[in-house]
Amino acid sequence: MNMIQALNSAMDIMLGRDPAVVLMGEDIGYFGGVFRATDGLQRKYGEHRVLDTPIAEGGIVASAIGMSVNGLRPVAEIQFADYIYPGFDQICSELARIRYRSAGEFFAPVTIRTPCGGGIRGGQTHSQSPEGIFTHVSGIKVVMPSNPYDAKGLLITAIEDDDPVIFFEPKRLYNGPFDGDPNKPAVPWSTHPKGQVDEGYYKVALGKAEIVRSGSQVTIITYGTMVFVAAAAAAAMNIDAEIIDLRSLVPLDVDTIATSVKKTGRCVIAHEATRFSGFGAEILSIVQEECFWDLEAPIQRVTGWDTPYPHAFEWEYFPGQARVTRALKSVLEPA
Amino acid sequence: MNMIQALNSAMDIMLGRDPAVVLMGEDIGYFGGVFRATDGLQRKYGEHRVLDTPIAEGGIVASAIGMSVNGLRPVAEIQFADYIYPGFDQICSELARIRYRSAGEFFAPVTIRTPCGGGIRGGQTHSQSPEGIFTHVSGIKVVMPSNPYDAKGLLITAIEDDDPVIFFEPKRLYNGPFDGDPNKPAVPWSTHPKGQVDEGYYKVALGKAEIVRSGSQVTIITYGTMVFVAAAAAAAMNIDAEIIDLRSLVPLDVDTIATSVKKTGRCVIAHEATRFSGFGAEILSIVQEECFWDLEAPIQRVTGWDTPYPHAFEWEYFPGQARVTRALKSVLEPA
Amino acid sequence: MRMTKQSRLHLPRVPARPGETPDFSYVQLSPAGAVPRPEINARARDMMSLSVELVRVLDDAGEAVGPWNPHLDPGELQVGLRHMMLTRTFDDRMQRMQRAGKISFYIRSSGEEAVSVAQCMALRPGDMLFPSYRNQGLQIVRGIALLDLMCQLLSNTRDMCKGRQLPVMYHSKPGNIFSISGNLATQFPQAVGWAMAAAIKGEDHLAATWIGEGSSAEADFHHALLFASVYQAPVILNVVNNQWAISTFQGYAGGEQRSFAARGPGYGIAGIRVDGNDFLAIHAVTQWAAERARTGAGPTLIELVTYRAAAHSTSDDPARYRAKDDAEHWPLGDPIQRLKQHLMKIGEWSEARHQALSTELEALVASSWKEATAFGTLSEGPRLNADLMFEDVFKEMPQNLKRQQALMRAERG
Amino acid sequence: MRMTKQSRLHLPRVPARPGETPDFSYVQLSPAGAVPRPEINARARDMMSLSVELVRVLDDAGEAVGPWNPHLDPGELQVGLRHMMLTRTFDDRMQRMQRAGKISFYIRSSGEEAVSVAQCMALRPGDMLFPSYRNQGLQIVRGIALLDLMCQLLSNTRDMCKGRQLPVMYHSKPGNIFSISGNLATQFPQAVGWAMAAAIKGEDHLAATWIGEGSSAEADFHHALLFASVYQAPVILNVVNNQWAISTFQGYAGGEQRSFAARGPGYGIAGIRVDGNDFLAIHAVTQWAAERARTGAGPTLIELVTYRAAAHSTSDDPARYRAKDDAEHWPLGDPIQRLKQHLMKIGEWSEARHQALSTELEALVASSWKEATAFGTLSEGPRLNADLMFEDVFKEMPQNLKRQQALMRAERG
Ligand SMILES: Cc1ncc(C[n+]2csc(CCOP(=O)(O)OP(=O)(O)O)c2C)c(N)n1
Ligand SMILES: Cc1ncc(C[n+]2csc(CCOP(=O)(O)OP(=O)(O)O)c2C)c(N)n1
Ligand SMILES: [Mg+2]
Ligand SMILES: [Mg+2]
Repeated sequence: MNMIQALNSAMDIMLGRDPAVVLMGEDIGYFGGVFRATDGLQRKYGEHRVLDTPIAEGGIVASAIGMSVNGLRPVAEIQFADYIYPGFDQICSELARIRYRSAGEFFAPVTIRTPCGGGIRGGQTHSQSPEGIFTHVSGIKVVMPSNPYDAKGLLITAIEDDDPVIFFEPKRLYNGPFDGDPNKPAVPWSTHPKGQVDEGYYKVALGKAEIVRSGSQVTIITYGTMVFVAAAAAAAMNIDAEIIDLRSLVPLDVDTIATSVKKTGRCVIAHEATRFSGFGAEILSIVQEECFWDLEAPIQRVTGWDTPYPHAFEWEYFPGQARVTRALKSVLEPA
Repeated sequence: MNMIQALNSAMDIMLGRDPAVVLMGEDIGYFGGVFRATDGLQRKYGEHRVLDTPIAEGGIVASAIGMSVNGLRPVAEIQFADYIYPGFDQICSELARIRYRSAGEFFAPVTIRTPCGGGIRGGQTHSQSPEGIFTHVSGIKVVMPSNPYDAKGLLITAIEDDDPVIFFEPKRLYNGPFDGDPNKPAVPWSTHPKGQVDEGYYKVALGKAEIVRSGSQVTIITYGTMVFVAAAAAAAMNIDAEIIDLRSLVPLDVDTIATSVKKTGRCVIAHEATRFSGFGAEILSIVQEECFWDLEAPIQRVTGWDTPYPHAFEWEYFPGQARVTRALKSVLEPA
Repeated sequence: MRMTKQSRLHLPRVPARPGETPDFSYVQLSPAGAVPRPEINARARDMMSLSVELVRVLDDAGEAVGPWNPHLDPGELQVGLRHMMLTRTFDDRMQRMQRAGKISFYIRSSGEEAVSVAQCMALRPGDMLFPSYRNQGLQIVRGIALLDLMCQLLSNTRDMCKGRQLPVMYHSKPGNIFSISGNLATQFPQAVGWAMAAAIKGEDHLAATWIGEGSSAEADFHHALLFASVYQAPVILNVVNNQWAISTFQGYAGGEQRSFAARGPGYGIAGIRVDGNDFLAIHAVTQWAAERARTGAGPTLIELVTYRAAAHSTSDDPARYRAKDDAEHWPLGDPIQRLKQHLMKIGEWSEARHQALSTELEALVASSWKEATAFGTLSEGPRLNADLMFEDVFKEMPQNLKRQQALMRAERG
Repeated sequence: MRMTKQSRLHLPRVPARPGETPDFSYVQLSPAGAVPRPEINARARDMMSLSVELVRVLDDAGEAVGPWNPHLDPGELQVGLRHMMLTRTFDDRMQRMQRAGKISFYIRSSGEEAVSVAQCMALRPGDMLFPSYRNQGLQIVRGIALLDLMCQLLSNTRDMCKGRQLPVMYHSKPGNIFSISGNLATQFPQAVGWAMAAAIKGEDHLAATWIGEGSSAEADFHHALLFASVYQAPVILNVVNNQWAISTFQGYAGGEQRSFAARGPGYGIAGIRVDGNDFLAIHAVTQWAAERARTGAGPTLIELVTYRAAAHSTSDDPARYRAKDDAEHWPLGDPIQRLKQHLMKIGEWSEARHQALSTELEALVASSWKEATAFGTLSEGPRLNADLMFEDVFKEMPQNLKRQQALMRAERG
């Protein structure tokens, strides 16, 4: 399966298992979503389980909250992560707070799915990676898979989770892994082990990072699109890097991170989002706090620049292999 | 002057100097604002310069953008920083982007003032410090003064600045400096040198941190409410701490920070906001990147906890002197 | 930039500021009994006039007149009077306790008691309520113990919110009352979502929600009307127009150009404007709207025209922005007085019984307060365990919070 | 949870999906010339019917009839026809160029050309425009050079946006056209703010803004109407109801229960519904609204009833969600054909002139394209300097961006 099929399969399975699960969003019903993630599900489960909504992200989140308080498990799609901001108040003032302020009497098991990241010539309003912002809001879980297998297992877990989850989907990875070079021919998921996805029900736990490659020289902490870019850069340099795919940012698997950096003594953090106050800053801070005495070189961050994501300069903005390589070099042979 | 009077004076002066300046917000006109920051200004400059608005933060920001594009310089008040989120989309998708996407043909010189921080028994919806979130959005400047003198000079600079500025006001400091102990009798600004504020026009530059105390043993990087708490804690321990009040978070004065930490070799970062992905993480990351080889101990963050700001546990949440002291001890005698 | 020309911007007129004489000529009134009562299943577009006229049942003499008379039996009216009086007694006592430093903050509903009490009595226990912070009458009608409300106000060891919320931000799962938010208007579209879920589940419960006229300016108001219209959700959307939003007059929320109820028909939703101090009219209108919702005839937007007789909250001083004796001149009077007058008119009430009842309620509130304070107050007595701060952020406490909890304990020695 | 009962949720009806026969019976029409034309200063509440009826001037025979006939002279009509034809020629060519891989993305306005062209012609050059992404006619009427538009589409070395924006997100300071946003609806309340500033400055310019019916669901729509109503801002708020929002039918934006124009009167704003394919009706209605705004009579909400004849964008395939030949059955026809028919009817146009004009426009577009591509295309030729990515984030480039700019250069070797 590619990532879209894996996400579709997760929702299909959950719609089938639990009558409380409903899908909602812009163009997700009859049409099946602009990225086809819900393709065929309205036909299969009916218009009352897979709802087309008005174009109002704030209204979508708010009504999903109300539905969830009334016993449903809404899975809301925000068409692009760039368009989640109209729902920001309902997410951080309400969704994240309902369990806390009602001392657990009410809770809102809402899952918000949204495609993020660049690489599809979407320009500044179809390429953003705002995950860092949500990790600062206490009370919501934040997930970003990097492959079909994890995407399906994590989405099933998110839907069953009694806490709200924001589920970011790196859209550049929908159809295949991507090493950062747009000029290479596209590789389909069918050729990748993580594209071998069980048809049935299975879960991938939130809060567990995956060591996608174990190594001794340096730890690369990353997630989403950058997992494959980082791996390709390390391979090209043929260094023995340990590569960690965080998968969930909140809760964060600090143990896996700390254990690895204590072992390698060197650390590079990579994400596509803007650098300043991006999630990389929190990861770096935790590594510094947990592993200071083991560090043999300054931790490096590989990120997008502190600008919007420009249409014409997509690949100059994107943190490709060159940027990763530079960071790896500098941690391996610090000046 | 106290901080409210200083802010009022800044707006008074700018209304007088520049007919393009208009104030707008909820309850700011006839009433003069719930914290009285605009007291008397509508009477003095008229209802068409100091506008009461509907209760719609999104509408306030959006209309301020439109006004600014038409040659005005709106200064919008958001009654509490906790209520800025309904305006979030207009701030980060629009206000921050207009100059960029129009290649400089259009720009939006809007200043958004908003009281932040706890310590007034406001509970989770009148105590938040969301500044970190805005520092991740390219295209807006973020300011937070810690005293009346800076507040006035920075606000005048912000209003004259051709870029959008979000101006956070630590409400606990409106009436006097605060060392973190709510049981001590309140100290008025009149007794503090920073309460001696010129009546006239003057500016404090954005992007320049202030070294409020120079010292040799440790650098404390902080801003807003925590400036005085940190100073008091250091004094009580009587250590020779260098204390930096950032004043503006974007742009950030990296030189002052790096120079200081290179000198002291030790660093504590303090803010009131929630820890996880708070602005402290970016500061820590920059210090680590700039000063790694000079660090003699892990950088410590002193922050609010990763929970909402609870009404009954305000002082258990607030990062008071005990939390600062613990951090200072650990950087001075690392385990 | 030089400003040579005069501003042409329109600013809503505010009838009376401090020192000026109260002026309520702007309030559109209809005579009691004058407004027709449409069929339950009438289409919004065929009853637009309901959204600008004013449904009233009680006339100046205290008689119940016209097609909207709900013909409630005297017993029910007496219960309603009791609930309203208890609400006011409770409010006044809590106001004094805030002044005495026992609680940090309070918000009264003075003059608006009929809104929450009459509406709640017209609904069923299974109907879900999404209140604002000025609907304490809902808690009273649904039988939430004064003790529970007071302990929340005190953030004490028995606080239903475990110390996390400001006073008055109650909730009750068994009472079907949703958690009140400090962020204005957010509950409005949430109620619509709840109602959509009820419809999806094929249940005939409805949701009712309340918002201030000032808060109707927020985006959530629009989202609520839009989603309610698109999905014809079984919901009652109530705008409590008490003329003021802290210092901001209702004209600044759009009330100068058109009624708030009139927004309904614009979205294809029934809109109805009712005398918010007339217990019978409110009850009748709410029952009508509830029947519409339950029978699938769609949502209703109700504007309750009333007056905020007291300060916005204990942090507010209205003398700074409105005429001092405004409330006494409010043309629709006081809801308690008007129901009392009606009950006496029909021979079902007397000054003596009224006296006795208020004495009883005073005593009830006093004894509950005594009981509540035994669990601690802001300033004295037992305190909640601060460990609670870290619970319920998530269902299970994550590592970082466990760690922070331990650090917090260490700090406190 | 077990679901035993049937869902009772209402879902808007979608008239025709793929395979079904087009059905436009849901569209409320009024005969040409039938709708009265109120005084410029009439109050919103006194002309509510305007918001549900349909202002039409051109009848089926191509005659201009009724009180809304703007009596434009033939020369002006011919200019309008030319602008509409140029818009369509431009659109069709750019669509092909996208298919040819020369540009990354494109959005046509096919079938809606009269909206932008007639409205812009009814406004003054000093009036500020806040468009959506489907208003290219505004750029054409305001005389923005095709070359400039094309270079933006190509993100080439002459791109007005310096490569930062998606194709079609134009702007023009000299043309008084605001920068188009990829975020739906945000321009709507910004236009109101611009108009408020014009009023504060005592100027008589007005602001006009456009939004799709689907986007009217966003909060910004409500904020725009509310602020326009409260401050009676000199603004024209246009909802282009082309029946579809990508795959979402207008019923899901609230159009099933009530017209979009009807939202206006709910906020105390004049609301008027007009045939969006009738050049004369649009021009007349816009001129009327502009005069209202300029004379201080307040804002107007105009719903332009039209049809999105083409795909949403080059990324879309409508065959997946609507009846294939829908557009041919649209009851209000094609705006270009209808104006052409009228001009011929009054003897001011001929097939020959029409042919000649379209040939001329084809040539104009072709030569502009040739000129534009010389400055580079997506795939070939000169490219913008990537350094530009770091400019205009702020007025002056801060340290961190200078540093990142240097790193980016180093990366590129
Ligand atoms: C989003 C948001 N903005 C602003 C506030 C501050 N605030 C609290 S109450 C209030 C006035 C509300 O007035 P109204 O809606 O008329 O309700 P009323 O107090 O009259 O019952 C304001 C502005 C808030 N709590 N939330
Ligand atoms: C805030 C936001 N949400 C969603 C989108 C994705 N999107 C782009 S166009 C569109 C449909 C808009 O339809 P409508 O408003 O009717 O305009 P039309 O395309 O018909 O002209 C959607 C959902 C967006 N660009 N911005
Ligand atoms: Mg009010
Ligand atoms: Mg449309």
